[in-house]
Amino acid sequence: MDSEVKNKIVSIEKPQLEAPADWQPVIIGILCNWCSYAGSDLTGTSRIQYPPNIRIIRVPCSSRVDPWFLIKSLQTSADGVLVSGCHPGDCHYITGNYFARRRFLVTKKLLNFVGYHEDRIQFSWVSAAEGPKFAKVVEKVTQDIRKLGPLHLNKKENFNR
Amino acid sequence: MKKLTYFPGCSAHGTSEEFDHTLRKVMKTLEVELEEIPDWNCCGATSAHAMTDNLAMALPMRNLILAEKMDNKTMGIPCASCYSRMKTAKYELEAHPELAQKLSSIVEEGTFKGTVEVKSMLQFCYEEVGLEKIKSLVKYPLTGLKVACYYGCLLTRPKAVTQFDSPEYPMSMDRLVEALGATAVDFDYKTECCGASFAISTPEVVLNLSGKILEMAKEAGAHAMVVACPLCQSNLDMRQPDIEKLQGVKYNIPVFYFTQLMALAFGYPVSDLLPGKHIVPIEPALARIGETEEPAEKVTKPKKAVEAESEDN
Amino acid sequence: MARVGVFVCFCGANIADFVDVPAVVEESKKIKDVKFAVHYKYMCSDPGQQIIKDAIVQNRLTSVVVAACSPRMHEKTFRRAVAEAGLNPYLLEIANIREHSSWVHQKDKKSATEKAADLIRMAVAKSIANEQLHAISVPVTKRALVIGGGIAGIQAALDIADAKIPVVLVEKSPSIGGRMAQLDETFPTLDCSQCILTPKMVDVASHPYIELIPYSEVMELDGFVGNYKVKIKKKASYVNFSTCTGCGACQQKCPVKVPNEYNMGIDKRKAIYTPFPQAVPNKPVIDANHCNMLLKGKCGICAKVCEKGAIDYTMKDEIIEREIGAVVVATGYDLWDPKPYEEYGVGRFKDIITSLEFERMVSANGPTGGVPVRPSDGKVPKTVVFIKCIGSRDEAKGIEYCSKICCMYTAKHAILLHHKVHDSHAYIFYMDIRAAGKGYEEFVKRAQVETGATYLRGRVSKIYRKDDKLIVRGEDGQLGQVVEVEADLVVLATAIIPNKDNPDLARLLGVSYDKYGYMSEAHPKLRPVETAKAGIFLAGCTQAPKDIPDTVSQASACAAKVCGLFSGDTMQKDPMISTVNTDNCSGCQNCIKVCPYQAITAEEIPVARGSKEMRIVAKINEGVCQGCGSCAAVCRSMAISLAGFTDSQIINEIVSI
Amino acid sequence: MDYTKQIQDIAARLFSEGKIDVFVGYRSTGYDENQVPVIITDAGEVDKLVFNDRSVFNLVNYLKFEQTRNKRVGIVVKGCDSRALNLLLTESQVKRDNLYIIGIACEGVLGEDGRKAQNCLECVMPDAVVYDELLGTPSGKREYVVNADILEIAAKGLTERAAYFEDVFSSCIRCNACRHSCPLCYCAKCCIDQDSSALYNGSNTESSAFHALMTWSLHLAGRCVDCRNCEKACPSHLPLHLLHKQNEMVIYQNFQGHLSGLVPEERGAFYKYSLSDPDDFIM
Amino acid sequence: MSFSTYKTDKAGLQKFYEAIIGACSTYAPVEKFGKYDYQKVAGLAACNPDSPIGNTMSIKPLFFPKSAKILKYKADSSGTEVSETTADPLAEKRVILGVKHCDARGLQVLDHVYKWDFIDTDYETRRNNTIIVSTRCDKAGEQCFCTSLDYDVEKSDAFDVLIVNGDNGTIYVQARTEKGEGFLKEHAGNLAAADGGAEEAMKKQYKSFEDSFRLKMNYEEINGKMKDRYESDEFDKVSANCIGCNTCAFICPTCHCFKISDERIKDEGVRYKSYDSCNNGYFTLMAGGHNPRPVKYRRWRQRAMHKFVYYKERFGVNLCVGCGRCAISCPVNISIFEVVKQVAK
Repeated sequence: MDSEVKNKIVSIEKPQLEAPADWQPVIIGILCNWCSYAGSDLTGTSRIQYPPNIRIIRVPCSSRVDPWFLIKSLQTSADGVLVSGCHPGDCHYITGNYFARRRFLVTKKLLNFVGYHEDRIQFSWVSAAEGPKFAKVVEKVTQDIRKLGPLHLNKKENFNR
Repeated sequence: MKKLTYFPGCSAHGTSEEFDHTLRKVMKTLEVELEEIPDWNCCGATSAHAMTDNLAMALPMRNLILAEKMDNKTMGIPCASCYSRMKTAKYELEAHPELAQKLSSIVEEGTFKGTVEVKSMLQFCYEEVGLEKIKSLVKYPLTGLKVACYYGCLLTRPKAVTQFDSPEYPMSMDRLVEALGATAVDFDYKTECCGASFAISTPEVVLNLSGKILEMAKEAGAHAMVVACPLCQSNLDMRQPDIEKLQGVKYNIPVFYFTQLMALAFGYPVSDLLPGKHIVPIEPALARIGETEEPAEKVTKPKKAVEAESEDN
Repeated sequence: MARVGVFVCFCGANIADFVDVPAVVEESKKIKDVKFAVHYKYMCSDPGQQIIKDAIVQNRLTSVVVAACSPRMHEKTFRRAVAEAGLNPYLLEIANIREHSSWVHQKDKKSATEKAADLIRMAVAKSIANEQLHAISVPVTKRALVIGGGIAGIQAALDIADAKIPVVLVEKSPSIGGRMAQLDETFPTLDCSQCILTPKMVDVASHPYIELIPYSEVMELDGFVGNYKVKIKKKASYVNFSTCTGCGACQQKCPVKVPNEYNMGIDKRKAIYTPFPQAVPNKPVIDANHCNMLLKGKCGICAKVCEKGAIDYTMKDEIIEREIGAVVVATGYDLWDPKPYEEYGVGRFKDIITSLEFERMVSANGPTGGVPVRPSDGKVPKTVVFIKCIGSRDEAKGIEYCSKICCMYTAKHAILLHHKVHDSHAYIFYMDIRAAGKGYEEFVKRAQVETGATYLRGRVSKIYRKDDKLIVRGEDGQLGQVVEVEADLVVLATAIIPNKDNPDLARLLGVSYDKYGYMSEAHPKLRPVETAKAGIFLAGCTQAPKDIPDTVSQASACAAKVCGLFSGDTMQKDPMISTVNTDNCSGCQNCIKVCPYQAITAEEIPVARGSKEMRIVAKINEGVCQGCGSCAAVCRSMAISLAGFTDSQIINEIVSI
Repeated sequence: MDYTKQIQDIAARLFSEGKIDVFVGYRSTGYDENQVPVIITDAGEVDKLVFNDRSVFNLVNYLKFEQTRNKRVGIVVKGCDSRALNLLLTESQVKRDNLYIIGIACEGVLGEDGRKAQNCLECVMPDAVVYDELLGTPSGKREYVVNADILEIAAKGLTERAAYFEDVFSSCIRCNACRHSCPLCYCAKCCIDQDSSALYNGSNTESSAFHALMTWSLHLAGRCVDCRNCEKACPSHLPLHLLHKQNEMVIYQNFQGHLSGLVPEERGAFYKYSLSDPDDFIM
Repeated sequence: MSFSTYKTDKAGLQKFYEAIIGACSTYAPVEKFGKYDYQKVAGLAACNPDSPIGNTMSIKPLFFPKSAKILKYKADSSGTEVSETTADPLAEKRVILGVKHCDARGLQVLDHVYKWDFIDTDYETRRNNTIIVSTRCDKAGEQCFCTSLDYDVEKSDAFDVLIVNGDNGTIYVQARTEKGEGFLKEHAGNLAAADGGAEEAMKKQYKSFEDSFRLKMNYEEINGKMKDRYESDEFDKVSANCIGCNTCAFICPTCHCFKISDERIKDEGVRYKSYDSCNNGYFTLMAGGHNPRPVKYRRWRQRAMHKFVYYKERFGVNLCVGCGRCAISCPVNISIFEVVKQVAK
């Protein structure tokens, strides 16, 4: 715990290379209230199982997601982030996800440019009816992050911030 | 001189020799050079896809790969079954790259790229040559000859795969023969099943189905039928005597390949149609050419109806 | 100093079986600021809520976290409970440990428990940043807009108007009545459609609380629930309704013949026309696409023959604006075009018609005076084949769904045919008979017994001509063999599809619609007439295929909803909307560009108190704002914050994992 | 290019005609060939003004300070500067009527190495796009070229990139010179200066540098005009343009070739959208 | 008392340095993005002790880092427990090579404030554990004016070891403090004792160095005048160009203002002490919302007066050491030298 906090917060200290054996990825999922969050609820109601690593944050719309939420997540607690919203055209707020989409693309590319693996931050459109899809998405994201290893410890792939 | 990759298929050397023969002549006139795929193999029709999916994919895949090695954008196939196999294979392989991946272990010739267009010869004439050009090359228009165009089950179906003409009531061949000067009768049975390879296992199926087709063709007042599929041709032509015996009626409807009519219209001698290959003599039908409207009570009525249709349609 | 209470729910076994609830409670107790943590079997139950209320009072809690099912489920319930204990309801946060943990990690209790603990930790962190919020009350314009003048629209309009609430009824065609006006008799009672419909139509026309705007379309809808502003385009009718007496002279004299939509194009109408005799309003309009005068500028006969001089060729489309509080959408249905059924020779054989065409033929005021005839030669058909599920339940050619009414009206047609042509015989090819409804099954039986119609279970594979007959070849599923019927006439029961304008209208109204074009209800079971957009309701086939009884009841349901919405002078609105901190706002106005509701405007304020110098800042109309947060996300200087989802709240959640 | 004379004359004229209260231009440092911005308030000082290929600073930055707020300002703008000015006008930070803009058809300025600056070589619009008076002969809009440096960085492996940027972010001393020298950073209160320490890292650590620079570059994404004021200002010589050019490239290539500030009234790329925006990166 | 002087040549000096780097943990200017910064070095190749003053950061960060952890805490319902931070990497025994005189002087100046009422132990240990080896510049930089201030650059004892380039490749190494004396004794292996000419040669070098200054001022006069210039409106003029960034303060070898901030995750956190600057608009913003220095000129007044008046009054030393870094790094080349000259006109 101690060393982790240090590694998470303090950039001066050099982190150890190896992930502890019992390491579990921490994934932050930011879901829009009307489609994806409802979709994730449906996943629950239909008892579809998926990996337990995701921690879900509810926002009204994917357009509420300011890129620095993602940056902050990767900086502090998360090994990866998933943002999910309504399918294009289905936004409960009509156009929200179109604006969000632009920000997401640029943010993803920029983070990758400065040394984050692309899979660290992923996006999906999951509708309120797509319970199974939500499970699949989480499945995939978790696998990807697991492959990449811990963000806050693994110097090889990323220096911690 | 336009170039076309050519896959004759097995029947071209046997039952449908006249198809292949006239096709080559016609193509010469149309200034299309046929480049036969070197070392082509069985398309996998009938038996293979009935038994193992992989083989049914691998066989046409090999042909496709060979075709891709030649630098023509299109591959023309006379036989409807071969065409169906190739087209289906292309469709499946493009839809499932992993399948192509898997099969590449069986097929050594290379990897499938999907760069070559697969077309039936009918489709090729209709789309790439074009009716205008065909019209322009007609020396002896086949006026007076009434034909029922019969497409069979594979040329236009399934739509998702073939992407050519209407699956249920196609018109391409009709328009083609019209271009040659003949009259295509309004024929409701153009895509019904002829019984296909049941000819071997349970012939009576074929006799019934093909019989119905001939009957409808006669109803529609056709002197002859036109096909684009060797199997249909043999079923309708070779089985005709048996059918007549079964139903106790005489049809005498010769069954042409569309290429034969083309050859004829382009001015090749009748001998080039290899009349010998036909069971039902073709001469009576050919004799109709040049005739003008003859009143045959039987056919006029529905024909009126047809005209009535075409007026307001 | 925050004092948070954590309340963890067993939800019976739903949570407790897969999450170690007591352990979670212990875990929560460790969190800084958590002053109270407890678990209970059913937190949503009255005793459960009581526990929360008591804890709030006894421990002077400053915010509450309930770890239970999804907030979409019980947030309101617990907010109420919190409020009853004297705490601001928006100081509640829900940790969704059921849908998001116990139900989805049933094989891994350890992880599920850890996750639940984390979710609570996040909720606690968020709740600390929660602010007290107070519901916003906005005034309501007590006028309803009904789009579509079919039976659904008519019923809704009448019910709302009877509650003394003004209604604006907009109808696209020159007359109200819709599809029902085209029907002859209606199942299962065989009472005459016109007879039961026309009185209602007249009521609409004469109702003091209904403003009927026929021959017009909705162009624009701005605003929000209770305060919409609608723009309606009234198409030029070229007839001055106030002077026109509806004598009909113009229609007799008009030289131009046009296929008659009302009769499915079986006969012709004039270029100046009333759709049908009982039309409401019963005034003619000129069809600008066919009128010689309007097209070529010569003719003008109608003007000559009109004694009242009601004809006015210079009339223009006009835009009408109305302020309304709620919308009922009742745009009805279209029929699916059976062209893809080429194997039936659709389009080639004249004697294949659709069931609505048949309906018109057998209708007393129909083009053939109530007698079905063959379009090809005008003969009265003896053998008629009805084919059901044309387009319905057909992924390959049509749509997947069942059109719901075909089984019934086909049975009706069999009966009508029998009534009109006694020596006729009906063959009905069907996939299943779906006769769920009061008196429906009996009705189908009656059709079978009374008319002796032959019901054949199976699909038709082919139709071809033999002489002047149509040979219908299909399968008799029961006998398991191919049958061929020599038919004089073939009637296709084509599928119901949504009005083709639905998607455009839906976009214009800002409600969602499904892949077919039906507008989507807010909840398939519990909110079947509401849309996700507050104040917009759905009636009839706009939402899904329906028969008349269902349509009428749904229309009345809409009316009830509208009346409920208008029951008060003001409306309570969720306070989770954006607010601007003008100190931080630099007035770049980019937020205005991303707001989907035009809820943000620029206003000028003094740079400092009392200063002459002005600067621009953003201003949010709290009535219009729906709380999507787009503005908050694009505001670089963080001047805009979205109540309930502020940056601090979200960041607290992030850093607390 | 040397417009010293013309600019001095214009400035003098404007003062004499009483058209302006202040004039923002360049003056020489006096001890070397470099120049610094100068804010002149009366005609007497116009002879200080110079303009040549050493006039690197983006003067538009000065439109956000007290000296110019709500005053009538005369200002000199090169191509890139004018694009920034365009955005300020669109985002209603300055009133057009208050400005007398001397546009320059720029031939490129010199970098510290005395050779033509990189951003000038890659410049898409050397001519001022908004002005009252244009000096020099316009050479017109140019093809967009992807910045060589970002291609080079992108070509590196992820690990290398990470290491490289670790250097960058750890060398940042968080003096905010980049922010203050950016003409488009005019916010009343920058997000970096928000009170709540939970929101932003108040420290000067590498992590706060990362956070600040990333957020900053995203706030400028689709707005940055590549004048490189920030880079010139940075006391640690950090290659800040990398971040901006990366965003610029992504935006240009994916959002209908958006380039900031070329068209009046056109806002940043994040304040509009197109149905055809890329969607393939989303599951 | 006088300290011993050694002499050597380029190669000798190299060996001298190498020896030091080999023996002790050593910091020296290392080039990064074309800018020199003092970092721990493993070999001479990696660094350049003769880095030009023009683009070398000061050594302040080695004693007062831009962001230093001061404590770590854990806060849960059981209460808040504060734990010491991990060992201070700067507390080790170390040598700094290639230090500029002005930087060294900077520390001397800072010592006053750090050893004043409250003793900053972190700073003190770092200071005591450090040997400063300073090379005297041969030529002044564009913005340098150390010689015109209130300290004797030639005789300065702000550093422990002085290195001077004499004529024709001779290099003199001289101890300036007890610490330095002892240190040289240990590492003089590659050096020879200097002959009588040393003093002369070093004077000569200083002379030419002194003559190379572009900027010169009369400190007493300036200092005297500045005292009653508080209300001068010159401040407004001189600060006109200022864009309000914190660069000058952050790279200044003597600026020592700081802010305290926390970073936390879950229930644990770290508290930092980080640079802050009086040029920052929020620097004097009070909880109540009042800000005594809302505008640039007031901040500049504070800066100039603090450097040239207040500090002198309180501690008897000038807070500016004349390194000219602020002028070099300033995005718009504002020079404290020009400012005070202007104001004290």
